[in-house]
Amino acid sequence: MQILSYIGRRLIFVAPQLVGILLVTFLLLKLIPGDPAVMMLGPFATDEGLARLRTELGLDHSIIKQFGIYLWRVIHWDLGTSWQTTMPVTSDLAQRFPATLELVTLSLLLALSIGMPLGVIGARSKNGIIRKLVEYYGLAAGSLPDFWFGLVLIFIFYTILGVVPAPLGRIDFTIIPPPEVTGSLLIDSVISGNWLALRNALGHLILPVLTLGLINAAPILKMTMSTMDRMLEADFSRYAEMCGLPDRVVARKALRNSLPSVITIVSVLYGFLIGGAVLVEIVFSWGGAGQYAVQGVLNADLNPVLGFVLYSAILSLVIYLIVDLIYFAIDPRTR
Amino acid sequence: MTSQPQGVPTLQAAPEEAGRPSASGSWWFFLAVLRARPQFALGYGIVLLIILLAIFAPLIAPFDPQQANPSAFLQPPGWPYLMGTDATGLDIFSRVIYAPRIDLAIALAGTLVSAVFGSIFGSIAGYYETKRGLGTLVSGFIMRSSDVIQAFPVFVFAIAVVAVLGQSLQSIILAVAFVNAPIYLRLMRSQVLSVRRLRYVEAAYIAGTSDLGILARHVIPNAMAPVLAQLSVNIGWAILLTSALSFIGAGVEAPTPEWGSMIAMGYQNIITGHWWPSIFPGLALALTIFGFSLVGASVEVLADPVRRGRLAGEVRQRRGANVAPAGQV
Amino acid sequence: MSEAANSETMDQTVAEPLLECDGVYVTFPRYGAEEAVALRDVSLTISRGEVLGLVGESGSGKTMLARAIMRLIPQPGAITSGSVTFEGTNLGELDPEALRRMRGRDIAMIISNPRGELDPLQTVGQQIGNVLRYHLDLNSKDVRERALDLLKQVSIPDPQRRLDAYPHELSGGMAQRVVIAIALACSPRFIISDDATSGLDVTVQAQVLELIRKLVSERDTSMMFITRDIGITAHYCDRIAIIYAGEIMEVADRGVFFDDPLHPYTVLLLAAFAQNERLRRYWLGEDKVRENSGPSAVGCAFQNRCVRVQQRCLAEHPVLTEHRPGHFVRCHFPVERP
Amino acid sequence: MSSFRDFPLPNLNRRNLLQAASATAAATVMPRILDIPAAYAQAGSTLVIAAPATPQSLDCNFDVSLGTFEAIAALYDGLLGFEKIPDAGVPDARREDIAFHADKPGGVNMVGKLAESWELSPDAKRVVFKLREGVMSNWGNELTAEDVRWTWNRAFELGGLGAFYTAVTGLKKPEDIKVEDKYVVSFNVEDPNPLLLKIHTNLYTPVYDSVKCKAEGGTDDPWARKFIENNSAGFGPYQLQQLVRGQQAVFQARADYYGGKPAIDTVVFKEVPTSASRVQLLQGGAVDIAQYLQPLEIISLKNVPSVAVETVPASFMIWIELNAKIEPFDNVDVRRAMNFAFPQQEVIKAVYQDLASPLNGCMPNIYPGFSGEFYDYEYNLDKAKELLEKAGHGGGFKSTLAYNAGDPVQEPIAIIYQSALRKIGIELELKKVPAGSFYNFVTDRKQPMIFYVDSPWCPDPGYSLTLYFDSKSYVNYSNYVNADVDKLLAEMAATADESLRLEKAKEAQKIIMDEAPWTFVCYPNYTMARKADLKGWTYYTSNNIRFQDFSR
Repeated sequence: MQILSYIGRRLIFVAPQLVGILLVTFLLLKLIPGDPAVMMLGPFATDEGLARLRTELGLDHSIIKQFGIYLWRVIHWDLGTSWQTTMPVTSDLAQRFPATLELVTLSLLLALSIGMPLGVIGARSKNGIIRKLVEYYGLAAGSLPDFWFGLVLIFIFYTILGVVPAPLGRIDFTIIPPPEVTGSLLIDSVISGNWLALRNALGHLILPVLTLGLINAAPILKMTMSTMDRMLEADFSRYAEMCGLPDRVVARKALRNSLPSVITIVSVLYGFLIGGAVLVEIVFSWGGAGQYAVQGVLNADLNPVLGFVLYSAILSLVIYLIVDLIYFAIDPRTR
Repeated sequence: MTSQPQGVPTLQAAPEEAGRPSASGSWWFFLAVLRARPQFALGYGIVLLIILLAIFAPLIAPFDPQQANPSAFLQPPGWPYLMGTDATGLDIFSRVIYAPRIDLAIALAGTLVSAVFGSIFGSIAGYYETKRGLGTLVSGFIMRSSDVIQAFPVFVFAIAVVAVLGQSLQSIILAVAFVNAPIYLRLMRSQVLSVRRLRYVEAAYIAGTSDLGILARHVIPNAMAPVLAQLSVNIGWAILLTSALSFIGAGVEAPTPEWGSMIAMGYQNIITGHWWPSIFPGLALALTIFGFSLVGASVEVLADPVRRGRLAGEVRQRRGANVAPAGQV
Repeated sequence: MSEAANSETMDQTVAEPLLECDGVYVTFPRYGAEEAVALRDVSLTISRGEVLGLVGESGSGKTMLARAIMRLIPQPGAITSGSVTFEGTNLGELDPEALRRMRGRDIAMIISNPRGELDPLQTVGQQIGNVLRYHLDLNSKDVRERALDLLKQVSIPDPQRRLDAYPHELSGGMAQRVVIAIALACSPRFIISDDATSGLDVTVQAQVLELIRKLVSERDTSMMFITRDIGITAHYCDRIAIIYAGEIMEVADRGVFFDDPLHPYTVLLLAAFAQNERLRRYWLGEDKVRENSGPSAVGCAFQNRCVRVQQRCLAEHPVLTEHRPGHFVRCHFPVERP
Repeated sequence: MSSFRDFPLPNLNRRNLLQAASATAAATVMPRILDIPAAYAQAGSTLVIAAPATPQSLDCNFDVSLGTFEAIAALYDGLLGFEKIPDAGVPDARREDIAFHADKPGGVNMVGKLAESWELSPDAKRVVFKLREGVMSNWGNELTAEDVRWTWNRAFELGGLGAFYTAVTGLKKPEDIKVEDKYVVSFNVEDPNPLLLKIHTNLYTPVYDSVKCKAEGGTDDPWARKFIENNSAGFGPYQLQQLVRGQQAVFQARADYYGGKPAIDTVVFKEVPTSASRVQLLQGGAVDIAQYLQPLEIISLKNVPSVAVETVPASFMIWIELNAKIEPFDNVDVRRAMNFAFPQQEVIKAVYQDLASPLNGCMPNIYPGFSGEFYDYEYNLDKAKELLEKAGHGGGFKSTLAYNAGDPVQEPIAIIYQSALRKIGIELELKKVPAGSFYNFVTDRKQPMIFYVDSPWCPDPGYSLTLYFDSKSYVNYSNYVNADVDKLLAEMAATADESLRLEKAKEAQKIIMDEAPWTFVCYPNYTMARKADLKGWTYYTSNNIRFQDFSR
């Protein structure tokens, strides 16, 4: 019940924020030079054609009214059309968002499975050489520009060693992708039992996931280590030691108590990577949502950007809700 | 409990007490810290090197970083092209050492602008947070705006800023500043909120000092330290953002030597085996960010009284009791 | 002060020493100055079934002594000299694993402020169970039964439900009982109660103390009862030790201790504790309390606060001597009373 | 829209290409690659093409997308085509015979496609086509003269590109196209027109199935715009099976094609925006043809045994517009100096890996009437300096060069040019324009210098020169004005006397080359990168693939 009221409160705050985000994006993008009508019609546009299209697009209204119209459409889940792809933004995003989500989710899972154990190991071996190594890993990985690191991985594992598929999207051309259910190639392949597609999609995921995973392990590692440090010094850990509990049990307790911080940093990273993975998406021709949005900004294609911002805002909202639910699950004090 | 003996300092606390660095000899202390923490020394070394390279690039660079020599395109690393040449025959090495001029300048300027404006708005928001009437409105508006900025996908937002303002140095700086400002805003606000509760600030308020006077004289100077610490941590990330913007084509324009745009220019060649045009600038970029994050880590430690204390203790311990002037602690 | 410890003869009520601290020093390295001494020359003996009260103000080293016995000195401190012997075993010679197995099973600790020290994310049952599982290798069904049984023993109302409660759902007194249950879980031979009741209401405090005493005497367990409240020791302890600035200042059986304290600090403590003006005057005599100030590193640690301080106290460090049989004191000029 | 000179012309360099050819900045949206039906996979009669873009619209009256070219060529046929001859450089390849043949009607060596025979009146004011009989559309309707009339009426009514073709041939009104018989149609103009016949070889003058179009369009949409945008009604060798924009188009060979069923049954035309990706796909054997590759990639493919890479001289040209309305390019000497300062040879070597030839003229060098002898801008900085001084810019000046972020060759060329110009005191600022908005920058004519890539589709000197240098041409993006040139071009347009035209063309080229409205960069080659076992490639001046040519 507490959860429900909490979620309700949260949602009340979210609606105005969403409108605010949309408004800022809208105004910002309106300021970008470039007339969408001209771009859509291309070189053969006639003046009448342009005028007609501007009317169709509502470009002849005042900005406020345009925004009102936009909001009205958003409420009806009509995010307009991208002039670049000539497709409705909703269907474009329905294709691209799962691609980004799959990449980001797997990368963060990898980052977690690297960062958390290393953080725990680092925290447990205080002042040891292992801790030094772990600290250096955190600093070094945190310093790598992901787009460059991706290139290095491509160069090593594709160009030189040839052990991974070409960095060209999510699945080979020759492979028939599974019918779309969730949009995640992995899940869809499993659902349809298409193991060939599954293997192939996994192959394509290796490098981008490795790129993002290894780099984003750094913040997770740092957060885990510093929180573990605190938790291992906390009263309950001292008490557990006094009770003669084995070190690993003490560490496990400390880890459990560190989880909220770790989950928080993961959720922050998640929100960041939805748009921030765009560089890696470009390097691997991933065709994700970030790429779509950036292309929209660069080409004055308003609707994809607005759609993307809206999607990621909603996604962040969902993530934060999930995080809260996890908090509820692991910390009895919140119940 | 009826009565308890009081006023005895705890022995457990003693070691930390002892670790307070002396006000004198802070330079000596800094050097000692570098000796005790070689990674910090490494960080300062890298940053210093990069800065020196940027300053003396014209003296060091064997070639003009923007003078294409198409008859020597895509030369592999060797002599005289230490890091090879790119597709237009630009010397990679010269460009790599020229690049920090622009990267550092943008990152520094962007971070400073965001720190200044973020701090100003943060102070205002923090100061008026507890006031009634217009104050709450102002502070609420500032915080909500910052929420909105933070809710944006950072990267898309930065590109949009550049797209709106047109591609120029100023707009990249502004983009960097824009996405970073909320960090300082929140930091400053929380600092101001905590400083405000200090007694002497309350006293000044009661004494009738004006709002602005209190902010300027008492609150801001006190809250500045963590902002400065954040600044050094932030620069590495600002460099990363700058180069990422350039990589995507929304940043520094070719052929201005800049790491991100160099990586982008060389990126298509990687698949045909010409790795050097993009690997070397990336390496320099990573090294620089690494250096700055080490410096940032050291500043974080030095700005935190508790951690600085521990470090100081360690430093003195290493130095050995016999070297320490008697009675220093 | 091995001499003092060695010469301490066993009380007639006590058969053999269970735990023996012999000249224990715990020091923390300090920088640019001499190391900080947290415990100095601590020698104590605790016999089977005995309850020793250890009294001192905050920071005097009470908790440090408990941790020294458990061999859990916080970094970067260390036991730099002396030994702790438990049932004839020098704990310093045990490997970490053996020490760990000893903690909680043979030597248990009852802590203060248990709500802050219990793991907030585990239920009472799990936390009791942990100790049972890792020390007694019980399976989970037995663990639950035993835990329930323990909760009953510490008289927790509605134990079945409390078993699945989280620490934050417990009242202070209940949490204290849980900690006692944990301490008792493996039937240890020795329990250290570290200021166990300081956070409780006075009525609850009395109940808990009574409980501890009952449980301890039922099991013939020895105990070190650490407290800041000298009054409590009068009721619950067989013998009382006073610690100040990491040094044992006075040790005596309960009766002797209260009737005839020898150390000026003990006198000061008793005076501070006393409500009774007549008693106060009796203990304090005509002496006046000097301004509070910290312990001294040279000479007698108590010199700065001592009403009876003399030249010798400033220069010469006093040793713990057996002033009367079974009554040790560390003072050049013990309080003599007619 | 009265005069053809006001019309934009088909030019390659439109937004789709710009978006698509990108490697870095404009790495657009690589969509999910979907739905290659299992049956297609590597079957002998299937052709998989990795293209930069799928067709935007299938209506060639409005769309000049890259993919649209291929689609139009597959779905429709025109009345005429050039005769094909073996390519001089590439043994297996063929190309159109676009040379001037004095003995042929209109001086052109043509074959009939939908037209069985044709007759050009001696005064070049009327041409009569006799259509093939029994030619069926993909909807089963027989080709008639009415289809031709309807098609050209549509052009008149809708404007757009069709209107350009009517204007360029001197057709003034729908009635100028007359149905003479069920299978005979005539085109009639008032003044002699040299293109009256040639225009029917153009890729973008196909014939529609008017019966189907009328049926689909009804009264709301009499010219069936909606239908033709997404579907086809023509007499070409293929029919459309599927079009998912941004992903793929699938074409199915027509068994009832009048020229016989094509060898390749199914063509899968996939969008793969980055050229590096297309290379990889071809190398890995996943596709049969990779279109539009970068020079270094082409070189790297030459070592792959399973791949055949051939490059042939093409009608492409790349140049830099020197805007004559913006100082200092209003000065002929400055423009000449700009050419002397352009390291053409080095650019061709470094950027194009020699897969291009110097742009030594102002129209495609493979077209009839081309004169290469007027180019005298060998890289010479002294001469450039001299000219600058003469023009009063001895101290140099500052200017801006805009280039397309989506075209990977333009940035390196710009950098090399910038470096060269710096040596004579000219400070060039480079302006990277996102692919999507590049075309706007070009048509704005507000940039002092901007890159342009184009290919005039009609292998005719008058057509080509008029496009870029007639002062009233829409595509004259350099704002070049020369009364003499205008006059010569007008004279060329008004006569069908080919030798006279060629003479005037030469004269015009001399003036233009001398006045240097552009910085002349190069003629990039057209490259066909395909699986080694794929035969039948033919080069077309429209620079596109026609699926029906291929076989294994």
